[in-house]
Amino acid sequence: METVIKAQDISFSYGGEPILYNIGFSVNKGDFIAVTGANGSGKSTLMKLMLGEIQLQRGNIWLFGTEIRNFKHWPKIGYVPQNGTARAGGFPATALEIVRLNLYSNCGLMRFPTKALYKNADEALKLVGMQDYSKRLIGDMSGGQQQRVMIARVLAGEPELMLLDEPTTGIDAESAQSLYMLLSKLNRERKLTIIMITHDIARAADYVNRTLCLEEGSIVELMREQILTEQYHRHKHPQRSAENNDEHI
Amino acid sequence: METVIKAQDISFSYGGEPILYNIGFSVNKGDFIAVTGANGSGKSTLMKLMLGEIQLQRGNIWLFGTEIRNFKHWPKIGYVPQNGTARAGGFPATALEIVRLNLYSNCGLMRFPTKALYKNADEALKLVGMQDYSKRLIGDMSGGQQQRVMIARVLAGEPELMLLDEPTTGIDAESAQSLYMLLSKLNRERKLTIIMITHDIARAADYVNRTLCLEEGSIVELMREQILTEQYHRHKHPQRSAENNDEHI
Amino acid sequence: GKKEPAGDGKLSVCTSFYAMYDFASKIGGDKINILNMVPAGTEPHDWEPSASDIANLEKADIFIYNGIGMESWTDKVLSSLENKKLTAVQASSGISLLGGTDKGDPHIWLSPEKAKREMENIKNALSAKDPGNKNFYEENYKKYSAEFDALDGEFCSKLSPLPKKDIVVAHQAFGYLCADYGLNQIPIEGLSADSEPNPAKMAEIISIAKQKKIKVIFFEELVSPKVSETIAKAASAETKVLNPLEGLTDEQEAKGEDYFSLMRENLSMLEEALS
Amino acid sequence: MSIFEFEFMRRAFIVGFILALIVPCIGTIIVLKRLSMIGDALSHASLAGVAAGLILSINPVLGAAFACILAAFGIEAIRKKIPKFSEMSIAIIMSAGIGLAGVLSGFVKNTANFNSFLFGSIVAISDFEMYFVAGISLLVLLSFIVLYRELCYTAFDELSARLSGVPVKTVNSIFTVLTAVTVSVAARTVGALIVSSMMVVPVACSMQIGKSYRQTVLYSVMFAVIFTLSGLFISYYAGLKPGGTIVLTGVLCLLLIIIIKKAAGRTVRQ
Amino acid sequence: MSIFEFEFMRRAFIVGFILALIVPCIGTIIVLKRLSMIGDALSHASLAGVAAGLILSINPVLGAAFACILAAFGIEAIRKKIPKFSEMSIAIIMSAGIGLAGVLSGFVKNTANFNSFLFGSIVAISDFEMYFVAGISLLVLLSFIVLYRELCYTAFDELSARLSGVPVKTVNSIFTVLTAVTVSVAARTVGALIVSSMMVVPVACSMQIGKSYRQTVLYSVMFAVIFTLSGLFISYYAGLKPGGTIVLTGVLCLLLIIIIKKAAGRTVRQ
Ligand SMILES: Nc1ncnc2c1ncn2[C@@H]1O[C@H](COP(=O)(O)OP(=O)(O)OP(=O)(O)O)[C@@H](O)[C@H]1O
Ligand SMILES: Nc1ncnc2c1ncn2[C@@H]1O[C@H](COP(=O)(O)OP(=O)(O)OP(=O)(O)O)[C@@H](O)[C@H]1O
Ligand SMILES: [Mg+2]
Ligand SMILES: [Mg+2]
Ligand SMILES: [Zn+2]
Repeated sequence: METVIKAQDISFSYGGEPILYNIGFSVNKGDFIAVTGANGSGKSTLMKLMLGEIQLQRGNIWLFGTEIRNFKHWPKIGYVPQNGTARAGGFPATALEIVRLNLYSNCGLMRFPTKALYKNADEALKLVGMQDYSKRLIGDMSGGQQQRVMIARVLAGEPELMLLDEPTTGIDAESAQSLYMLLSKLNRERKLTIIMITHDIARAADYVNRTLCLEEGSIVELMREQILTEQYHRHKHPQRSAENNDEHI
Repeated sequence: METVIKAQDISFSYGGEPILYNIGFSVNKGDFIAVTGANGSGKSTLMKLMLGEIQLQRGNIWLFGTEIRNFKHWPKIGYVPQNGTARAGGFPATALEIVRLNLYSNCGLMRFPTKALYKNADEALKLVGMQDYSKRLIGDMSGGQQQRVMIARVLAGEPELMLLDEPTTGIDAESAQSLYMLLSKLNRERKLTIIMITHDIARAADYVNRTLCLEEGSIVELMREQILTEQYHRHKHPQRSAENNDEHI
Repeated sequence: GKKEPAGDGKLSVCTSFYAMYDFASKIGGDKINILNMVPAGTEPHDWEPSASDIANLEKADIFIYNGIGMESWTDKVLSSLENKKLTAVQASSGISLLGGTDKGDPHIWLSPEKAKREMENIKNALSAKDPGNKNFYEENYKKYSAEFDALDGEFCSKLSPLPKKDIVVAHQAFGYLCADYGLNQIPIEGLSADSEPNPAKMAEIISIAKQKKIKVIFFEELVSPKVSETIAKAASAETKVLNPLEGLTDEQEAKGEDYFSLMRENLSMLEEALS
Repeated sequence: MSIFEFEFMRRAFIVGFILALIVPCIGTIIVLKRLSMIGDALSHASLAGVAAGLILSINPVLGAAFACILAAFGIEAIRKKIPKFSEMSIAIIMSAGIGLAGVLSGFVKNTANFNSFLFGSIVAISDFEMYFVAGISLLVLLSFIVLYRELCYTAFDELSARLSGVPVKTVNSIFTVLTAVTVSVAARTVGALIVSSMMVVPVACSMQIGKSYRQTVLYSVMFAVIFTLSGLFISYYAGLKPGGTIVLTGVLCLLLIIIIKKAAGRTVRQ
Repeated sequence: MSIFEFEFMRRAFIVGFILALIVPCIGTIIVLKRLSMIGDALSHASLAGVAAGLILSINPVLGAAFACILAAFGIEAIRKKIPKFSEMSIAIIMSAGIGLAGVLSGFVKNTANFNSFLFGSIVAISDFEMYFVAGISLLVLLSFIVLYRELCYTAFDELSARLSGVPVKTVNSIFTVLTAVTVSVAARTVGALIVSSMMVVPVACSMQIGKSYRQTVLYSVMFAVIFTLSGLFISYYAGLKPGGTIVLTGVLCLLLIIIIKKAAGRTVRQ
């Protein structure tokens, strides 16, 4: 089986404070993985490391078999950042223009997208249910609409690996459901590999084939049963929860 | 019963395109209300209208019995915006400093917060489980941590009415649970009135006493049974859902 | 032709700044139409021409300027003109410069003797362009060349007996004048008038002024007197105007002042300062 | 007397028109990268180049162009360090530039007139300059069209652009050079005032009414052309200074648009 | 020969020190509101006031101060219209200011030397100016301390500030006036270069190491004091121009901090 990502012994700290410690895992082609963990456990940090957005401090990552520092085929990867719509605010571009930007992955430097590629962009907007808003400025949209455009943007690039950092943020229940179904379908039919950070593992569990959880700098694989006992954390750390209960309320 | 908000015949459109149409409702002291609705249905717009952040075009709103255009007691209202952490990014202030800013509501112009008030800020951070991060710069926090600080900020001001626009965005499952419990407790014990926009009505239903839904410019009150049939939308619009299914997948 | 001939057949002359204007109008008298480009009261070191100035140049026969970097815009403007009949006259040409390079000190007109040479250059240019009035120009030149000699004589006789030889000036404009009469200028600022003084140099000037008992710190009317005042105060001196004739103020223009009257005023200022 | 009677006015119209085509293109990206004041900063910073040129007896205009490019890369480098406040990088490089110019000018024997090396006037453009501006503009315009998507994507989000295969560093470098070259050439020809405001004012106007990125770019070019040509007309017939008139035409137009928009009752974007 | 032997140097140290206390306070808020270039814009815009003053035979310095305040309110007004790109408002007002100055100067009989009347030098400060600066600075410092929380909250988020009872409009107006007054007084006394860079460079330094808002403010004041005093020393003993030296000291220090931070292996904030 082809290995899409392999991480070995990664450690990372922000200015002395350790966040990730000796983490290793591997992702195969066709995997649909949910990553979960408490706020501040390092999920986004881990994803940024996989994107080369922050420099590795220890250990190594291989993307599609290539060491990350030599990796060049970034267009194979689609990324939807957490709070990614923040920057979009005042940018004077329509939803369609923003989605079309990512066609770059398919045609590359100095070659212009073909008609067929342009259809890709329309398709992507349709997939997230935003076809009626394609001519609207991104800044004139509601929070959930912006997030859906950001997802469409990545879909239009037809990546082989998608990294999604809390993609359902701000998306209404019905559309979130459709998004999960869409991802699941792409995963099944096109063998798209997906890694998705989410806090909603109960729901994600229906679609993903693996669930990873970050805890105190380490990564653990959750079994399906563990997730289905919904309030997983409560059961696992009864004391901490009790403490929390006292403090929080 | 004291009426906290009364809205009558509000209509609103962005540049000709109608968003809200003839909306009226009233909120009593001690209500805990969830507002839901599809992306782009106008939830955030409605909330901004109640805050005087965008100008009313038709109809009127009364806050604590005063017409909104004459309303002055804004410190009675606490607001956590959608994507509110976007602006926080580079601001060089610690979590505690940001929470303390809102003590302004309690002491006002040119008077400095007392020791007791400062304790309020510490308390608020504790309530959202961020006491260990009080000295950290807001820009150096994870997305969920930032969101929790934003909520603490509003809590520190001890408002009588809280308006929350998707407050659990990016917050991990366990903390979201605590947040709901906290809000519910404040609602019960201090008679705090809460209006919360959320897409997660299934969970919210356990805590709120009313659920409003925005649909095609109108507001409808959902009954408890409707919510508990979880996939409410599916049942209500069988055709639309079917269509969506075709398109989305 | 596209260009309307000057209605009265007179030579049309443009000059860059005040000193050039004064010299050219003294030579040309009523035989020429003369136009000064840098307006009264403007410090010429950072002036720039507008559309109507350039339109005037397009229609002029002669353009008179001092050169040596005094009017830094001339190269650019002259190369952009299409006026084929225009003669550009650099009044300083042929005059030996301080430092000997062509990038030296442009303030030639402040030496009466060298100013006379500039006027001669102007006269030659006018005569060449308008031979019909050659005699008129020659006459005028003769008259004013005598005045220049007289002025030179006055400077010599009045300044040479004075005991002090050092003057503190706002910007380095008086090199030629000082060279002629054995004076020594201590400039607060460089050749152009708009830079910021350096504190070490200010301290040095103050020390020299104290040591040499300098009574007057000179400033210019077109530049802020703050620095001069600061130095004057520290050296217990007073401030007086020493005019570099780079431009006139409105009042001076209204009073009908010209090169000679202003230079004589400068002379009396110098006498007071050096005695 | 007709306005086109004089070669220098015809030239002003031609060069003004050419620059009105390219400066707002650069300007749109500049504004979206939050570097609005870059025109002003670069033209001031190149004073340091003039001073250095005079000290080292290099052609000061070359010195200025060199300093301009250096300053532009300096801004780009500092911007990376303070990504949340990219406009700070401009203030820093501008300070550094003027500061250096001030200190260096102390060593220049003949300061002559600093500014004159730098600032041109739109009504005094030589043959050589006209062809030079036309050549550079063609280059800039071509680069802008070829890199249209790359520039837009990079301005929108550098990380996403990199992931989709845009060579972000190269694009940024090319754009930095284009900006510096445009500013230094245009400042020397038509004056720094016109360049730095043509980068922002037409873009501000078009952002008020543009309904897409493409429209924003096109309208900004259209506005720039209108401002330049009508400014030149007005300045000639009313006897005003051309640079100031062009800029004021633009600012007044912006005010008008804002007032009309407000009157039309449209709510302001949050 | 000792540096303090001369009254003008003593004065430069006193006035420099006072301004180093207040300018970075204003500067911190300015930077957080993304208006870093406001110092430069205001001092340029006040040229229009000088020109207008000369035309209307009003004292040009008064005219400049008035124009400065007007320009600051202009920036504030436009900022509201383009909240997502607040730094654009600076470029627009700056263009308008210089453009207006250019056009108006065409009508001024006696332009004298614009710049020299507007811009002072730190080594040539009169008695009156020293006391004036001290007075204004006291006023600004007091306002800054009294409005410490209000200013911080307004810079952080205007809507939240309003909801928590901060009179945002009043605070913004007061701050606008404080900024304009500081810039115009300081530019006339110690030069625009020093003011506009003291607003940004020390803040940039302190943002690199500050671990809270309070620290950011305090460090920026500390940096400003260090830059000013050491800059004056260096300029005196090395025979350099004081304004440029002070600013360059600051910029070099910033570079040093950035390099050290990078060397210390700390990753940059995203
Ligand atoms: N500034 C604006 N100009 C024009 N249209 C706008 C503007 N802001 C929002 N809209 C449109 O108004 C509608 C309502 O937006 P609003 O933000 O109130 O939705 P919402 O219910 O909060 O959605 P979400 O769940 O995605 O946050 C959307 O269709 C949006 O596209
Ligand atoms: N630039 C930074 N400097 C210092 N610490 C940081 C920085 N960014 C993040 N951190 C800290 O590192 C930890 C991990 O952050 P990260 O964003 O990876 O968390 P996360 O798992 O994505 O959380 P969330 O669910 O809230 O998004 C947090 O404790 C956070 O405070
Ligand atoms: Mg995260
Ligand atoms: Mg919303
Ligand atoms: Zn001179």
